[in-house]
Amino acid sequence: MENVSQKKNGGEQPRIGFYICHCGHNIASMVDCADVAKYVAQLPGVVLSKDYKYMCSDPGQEMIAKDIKEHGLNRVVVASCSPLLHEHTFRNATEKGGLNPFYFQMVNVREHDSWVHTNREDATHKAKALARAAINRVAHHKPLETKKVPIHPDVLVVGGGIAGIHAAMTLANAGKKVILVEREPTIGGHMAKFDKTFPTLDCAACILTPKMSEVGSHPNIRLMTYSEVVKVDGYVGNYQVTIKRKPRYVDEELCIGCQECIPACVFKEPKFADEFNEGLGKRKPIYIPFPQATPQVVTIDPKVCLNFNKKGEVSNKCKKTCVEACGDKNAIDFTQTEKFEEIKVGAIIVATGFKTFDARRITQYGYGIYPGVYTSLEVERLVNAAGPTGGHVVLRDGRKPESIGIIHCVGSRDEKTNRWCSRVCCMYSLKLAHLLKEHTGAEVYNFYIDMRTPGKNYDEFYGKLLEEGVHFIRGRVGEVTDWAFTKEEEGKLVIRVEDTLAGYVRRIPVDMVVLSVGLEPQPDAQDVRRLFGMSCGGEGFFLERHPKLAPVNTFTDGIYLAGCCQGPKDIPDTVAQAGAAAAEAMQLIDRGYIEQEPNTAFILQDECCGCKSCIPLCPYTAIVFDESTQKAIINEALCKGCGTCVGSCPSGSIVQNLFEDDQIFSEIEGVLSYD
Amino acid sequence: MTEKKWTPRLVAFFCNWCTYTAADLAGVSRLKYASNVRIIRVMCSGRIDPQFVLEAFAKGADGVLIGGCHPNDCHYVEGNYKMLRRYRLLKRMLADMGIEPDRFRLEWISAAEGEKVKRVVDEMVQKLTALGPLAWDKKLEDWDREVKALEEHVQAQQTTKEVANA
Amino acid sequence: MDLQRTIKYESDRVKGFGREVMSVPGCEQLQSCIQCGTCSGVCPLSIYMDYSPRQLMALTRADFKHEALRSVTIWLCASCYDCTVECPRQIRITDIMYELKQRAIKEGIYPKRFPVPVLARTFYSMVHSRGRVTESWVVVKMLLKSNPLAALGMWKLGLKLLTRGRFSFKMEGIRQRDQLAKMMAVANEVDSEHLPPQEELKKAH
Amino acid sequence: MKGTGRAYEESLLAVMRALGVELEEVEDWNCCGATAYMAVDEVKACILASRNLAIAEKMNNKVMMAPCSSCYLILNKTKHYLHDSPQVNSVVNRALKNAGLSYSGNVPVRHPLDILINDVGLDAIKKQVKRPLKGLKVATYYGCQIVRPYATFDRADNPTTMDRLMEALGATVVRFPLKTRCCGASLTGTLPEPGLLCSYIILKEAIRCGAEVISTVCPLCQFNLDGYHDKIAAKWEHVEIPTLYFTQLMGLAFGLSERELGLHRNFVPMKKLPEAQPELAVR
Amino acid sequence: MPKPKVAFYWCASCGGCEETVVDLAEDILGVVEKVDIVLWPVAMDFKYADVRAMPDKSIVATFLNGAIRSTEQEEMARLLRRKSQFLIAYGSCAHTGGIPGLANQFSREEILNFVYKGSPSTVNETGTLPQTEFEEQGRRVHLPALHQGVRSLDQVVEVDYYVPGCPPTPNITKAAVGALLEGRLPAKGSVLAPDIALCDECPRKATKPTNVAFTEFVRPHQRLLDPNKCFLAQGVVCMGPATRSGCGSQCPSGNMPCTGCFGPTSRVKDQGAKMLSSLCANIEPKDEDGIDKVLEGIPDPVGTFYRYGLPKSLLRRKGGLPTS
Repeated sequence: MENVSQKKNGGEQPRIGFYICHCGHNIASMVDCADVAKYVAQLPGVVLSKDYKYMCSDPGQEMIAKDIKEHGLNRVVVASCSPLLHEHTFRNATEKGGLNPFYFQMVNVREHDSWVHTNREDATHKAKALARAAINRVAHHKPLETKKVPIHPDVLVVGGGIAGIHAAMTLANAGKKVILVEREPTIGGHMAKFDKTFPTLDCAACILTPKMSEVGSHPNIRLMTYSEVVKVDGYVGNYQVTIKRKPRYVDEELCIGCQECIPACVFKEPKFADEFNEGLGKRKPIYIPFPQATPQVVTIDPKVCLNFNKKGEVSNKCKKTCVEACGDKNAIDFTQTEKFEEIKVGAIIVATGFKTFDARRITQYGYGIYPGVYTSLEVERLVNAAGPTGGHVVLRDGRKPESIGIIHCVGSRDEKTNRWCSRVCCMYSLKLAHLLKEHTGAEVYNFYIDMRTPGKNYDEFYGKLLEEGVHFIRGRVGEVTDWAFTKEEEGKLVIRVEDTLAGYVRRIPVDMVVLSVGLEPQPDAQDVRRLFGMSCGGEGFFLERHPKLAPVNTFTDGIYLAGCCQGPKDIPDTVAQAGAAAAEAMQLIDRGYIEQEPNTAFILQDECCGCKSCIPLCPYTAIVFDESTQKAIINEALCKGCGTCVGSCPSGSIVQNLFEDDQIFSEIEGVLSYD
Repeated sequence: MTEKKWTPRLVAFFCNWCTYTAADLAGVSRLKYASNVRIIRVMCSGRIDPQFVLEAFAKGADGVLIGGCHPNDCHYVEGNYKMLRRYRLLKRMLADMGIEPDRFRLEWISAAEGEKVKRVVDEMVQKLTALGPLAWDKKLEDWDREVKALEEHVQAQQTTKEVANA
Repeated sequence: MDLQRTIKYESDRVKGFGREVMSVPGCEQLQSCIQCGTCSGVCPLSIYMDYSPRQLMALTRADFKHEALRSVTIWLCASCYDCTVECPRQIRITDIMYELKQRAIKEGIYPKRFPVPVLARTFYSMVHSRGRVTESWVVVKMLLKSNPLAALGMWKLGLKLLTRGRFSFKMEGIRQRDQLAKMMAVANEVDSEHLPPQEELKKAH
Repeated sequence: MKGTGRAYEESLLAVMRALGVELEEVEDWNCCGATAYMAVDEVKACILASRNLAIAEKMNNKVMMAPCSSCYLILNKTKHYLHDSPQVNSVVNRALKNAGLSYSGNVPVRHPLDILINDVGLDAIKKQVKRPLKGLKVATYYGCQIVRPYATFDRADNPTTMDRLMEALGATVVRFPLKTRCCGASLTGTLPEPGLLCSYIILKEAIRCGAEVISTVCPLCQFNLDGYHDKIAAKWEHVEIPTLYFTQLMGLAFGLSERELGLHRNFVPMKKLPEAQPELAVR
Repeated sequence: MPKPKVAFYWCASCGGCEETVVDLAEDILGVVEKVDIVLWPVAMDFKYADVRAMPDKSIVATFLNGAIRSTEQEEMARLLRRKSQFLIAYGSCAHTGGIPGLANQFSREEILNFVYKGSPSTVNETGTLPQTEFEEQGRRVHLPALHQGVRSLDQVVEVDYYVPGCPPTPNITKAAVGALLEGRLPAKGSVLAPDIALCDECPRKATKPTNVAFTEFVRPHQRLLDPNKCFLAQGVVCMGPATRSGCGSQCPSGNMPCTGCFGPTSRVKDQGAKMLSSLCANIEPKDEDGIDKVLEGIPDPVGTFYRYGLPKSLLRRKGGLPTS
């Protein structure tokens, strides 16, 4: 029957210290910090109120600690940047001063005020209102303990491209156990398809394949190819991940990669489109994507293998010559089925890569209509010695091109397709221009909007190409057609473009058109995003926690990003980022534990009436009904602190630490009381 | 306070993971929007108790904005649906209590949509300016005056009586 | 050969012209032009233009009003909208062309006896007064105003049309012309609000 | 459409009649202004168009069919402007009000092609075919303004509605890359050189692609491709190929008389006409 | 020593609260012999003058029921406040505004016009409305005026304790009187009923499933109700979870859902908002249309969630109504 509001925080009178940060000019230029401090000084419970240039600096933090001791403060409020940035810093400072760190409240007067408003008076006004709210709120704060949870030492790396490979290697070499999951039959990703790499022109295979085999044989790395992550449970430090192993109908343990089965296949000739060669080559139903594939294990494609029926079930219609060829190794196993495996890890690195733009979407460039039109990735295979043509650049009709047009920005910088610049196209187009000229001696034209070569030795490479006599025409191509207006155009593909530098519209007949397709998010990026509880930017790439200060972190602790899944980037940047992600994961794991924000909810046992309204609302089934007491209780270990149950308890008998009703009510009153 | 012309007061409850972060992003990208908005952070839109909304209005807010993660994107799986359901009925109830629908709005704003924070806040401030002050706090004061008046009157009577008796 | 200066001084610009054009509904996007030349690349008539569509966009945005309004380009535009559809920045180039044509006509700066604007005006006035057009008359008027000689060149075609009953000299028109007039009245008053100030016009000539 | 486009009107009406589609002429319609008008005053152009829209709405028809590409575009454009631009909207509405008219934007503006393919349907059309255009090689020419800038019922980059229609009539559609390239529009009259070049390119390419006839959807296109052969021959080379309205081709397939379809009005005559199928011939 | 003086008074109320006093049945005798009732208009005749004549604080406790709607009621409330040591808001109307409080959705004029002119059963040709003063045989007669809105007692004068309920049940009334006489009183301002919601003592508690995913809401008259099953489980809005217990769950026992007359717990500022929150959060559909479909079952949210508490809710009164 007692009146609860009186009981709150045991009568002790608040002695609040308030600090507003200038953040150099970031805040001070738009908010009159001194004026705010002056205003706050006269608010009830405020003992001292200061403005200071950089609160997050050591002196700034020292000041807080010192003031707490000298002025006997028992509450601290700092008005500066976003709590997502520095709340931790100032809680520590508060703790240094000998107070419980949760006697602190932060006011966001930068991201939410000085940076987004234009009128100094209004911005100052707003700062005061927000400060007042925090002063009100902090009076209701209570001492809390952060929960320490041990961290599982293993790391999951999703995606076996260069990003995933590098991240995995870095961690493994540091002695961490790594699980590397790749959805294709082999790791290597896009880089394995490239011929040379810009600007150094060293061969992609030569630098990548050693790393691949290292991964394959590394004692600390468990490689799971032809597998996909399907479920992620748990939280930072303790993730339970379910992985789907697709049947490849070959036992990875038993197959030694001798590949005798492949020539033995009943299909004498390869006749199925070969994914690795972008469909320019052919493979058999039983195949290995490319000679250095890792693991060195063949795969059987049930869609085309005679031993399977249309539905993909084993029909045993085939003579199974492959099994004979495999002999007593008995590696081929048609009984394999989809398997699910659950693993436990402490951190996850997402490196799921990108997809190249589908050139068909821009019909006026004629991809898929004119055989002479290729995508850049196809050309990578064409010029590659291990490619479908053994490195001889010949058109689909067998002719050797005498003139080649390379069109930049296909599916980039275009409101109708992808708005962003794909960053790598200019450079790889230059590379292809060089290689094509080298292989064919043809006239090569590059059509570009802007030549973007920022990077070590990139612009020098551009210079080199200019000297090689490659033509550069500044203009976005209007159309590629096969109708001739003049004699020399007959039987050719005609590129119509404005040479914006010469100021003329030109028609340029060529034999081969190369479309430098842009990079875009994987088609299933949205599903992956949900799977790991990440966010995506507007364009669909995964969103980093902070563009400058947390470029490989996501908004979910313990989940990091590497490579093009976060945005287009070239190999050097990808590798650097992969290293960074590995380091982030390591610092999490080596700490050994994580401190959990104590914003969990608890049910007042005397007050709960047991109406059960809250129980179905908890997404983590943290609330259970105790039959003995006939009341609901929250399992703190499972509670993630969303507060949904608190907002819904009809008798107000659930409390969320850090977000108690009184704290929020007083905040509401605060923002509104200043006028 | 100095007599400056009325501008609407907008209280916003933003969820920590999507909308509050989006507001930070708006800041980092230096987007400019109306300064009338006062953002209060909660962990999840599911935490937003209808009492908060009523309290905000009662204490003088001209509008209340709620921001949460897009459907299926809630950091806590489904908190945003809980809020959506409350919102649908609360909006209707507020209308019955004479609070225009444009004064109460729920928006899904993902961490990447700094632009949307700007747009929604500006739109709403514009609408609120058009609607004019709600000033519920003032209304309640005026209403209390009704009884205050009589209190004074009665006291007056009493004193005169006592004077007469004396 | 007679040389003429090609350098441009700030005084050659009509400051605010670009912004003015970009403030017209449909023309706003011009601000975001990246000069990629797609418009010229797809334009079927760019072959004959003095300034390519891209250049025209640049001139307009940079306030080179006289150059823009005097260019043949705007009159060559056949409104096929290819540029508008292809533009990677979704600039409605065709609409900007219209805007420039309108300004050129308003300010009377276009090559003498240049048929396109003449056609436009003839067409315009006929529709304005009668509500419909009679192609025959439009053509005839247009030719007489612009280039009578060409009229002779056209007689053969005209004859063919007549014989096939595709060319009648019977004046077309709508019944409720007053209704149309009423509507135009409104437009006119609005128009006068929008008209550029006098000194602007003078400068143009 | 009493003028150069007359044959279009005649054939369209004939075909629609055959398919039992009711058409009603917009009472006292006025010219939509076309491109020329836009060039003089955009707002007025919108006002002109809006009058037609308003009247059409008043006659409470389900859809407004605009057979001429230009009208189709201008009417749609007006609808967009009214929707997108408050400025334009207010002026236009004031204008309408002043003339005792109003337009709420309910009547969709659609092209006959759209209606034929999506409402009438190819099957219904196939049923009407009495003389399939067997072996007739057609180049389908859409021109600009029915697919640009508002690709409402077909793709802007590669429209296919007319192709499907022609195939339904039994004709063979040749691959024709210039489907949507501009015909030169009114320039043919004003600035012959560039105007005619556009037409020439289209005719030349159509022939190269092996077409025997070009089918078109727009009076102006038809006129340009049909009317200037000798001029083109004089300038470049002799490229003669008949250009028919798609409705005329339909009419032929439906077995309607050449006169009903105004075939006699075309300059370049159709040499190869579809043979009557013996079993269908008797009607 | 003299018996402690006790007063009962009624303001804007139905008289039901007076009934409960009588409902104390034989116990009333017990009360009567312990106390000296100095004011009880419903039972005995008193003049205001008599009350005015009493010395201040001479009444130990006044049990005042009914909301404050008129100047007279307000005046009496103030008067009794002065004369009493303890002022007890007795019953929902005094506690939270009660049923009369629903009038806060309308202006005084709307109400007078409806009651004296509009309502179908009224005959009033002259269209006369209540006057605050008029001439009668040369004498000026003054009458109390109706306030613009309805108030709970504590919105007019300071209140020491609250006895909730519409009406308060005999047992809590007894408990209150007992506590008072024996001087075992909780903190000032407390509600003299358990600070836990009704489900706690509801006989149907066990039948409440852990997952009520509402697919529809029905009102009691629309359905034959299972006499043993939790109302919420039957899709009937029951205010129990948001309402103080102490009534002995009489309504549920009578196969009627709780309508919330005991008001919210001490931890809740706004009973209606809380009930709305918990009901809505538990709706099954996730899409707006689906949600709205379910919510059609609650046609009058204000009347449903604030049946006894509108004046004490956070908003208190409909916006845009005249204030004075």
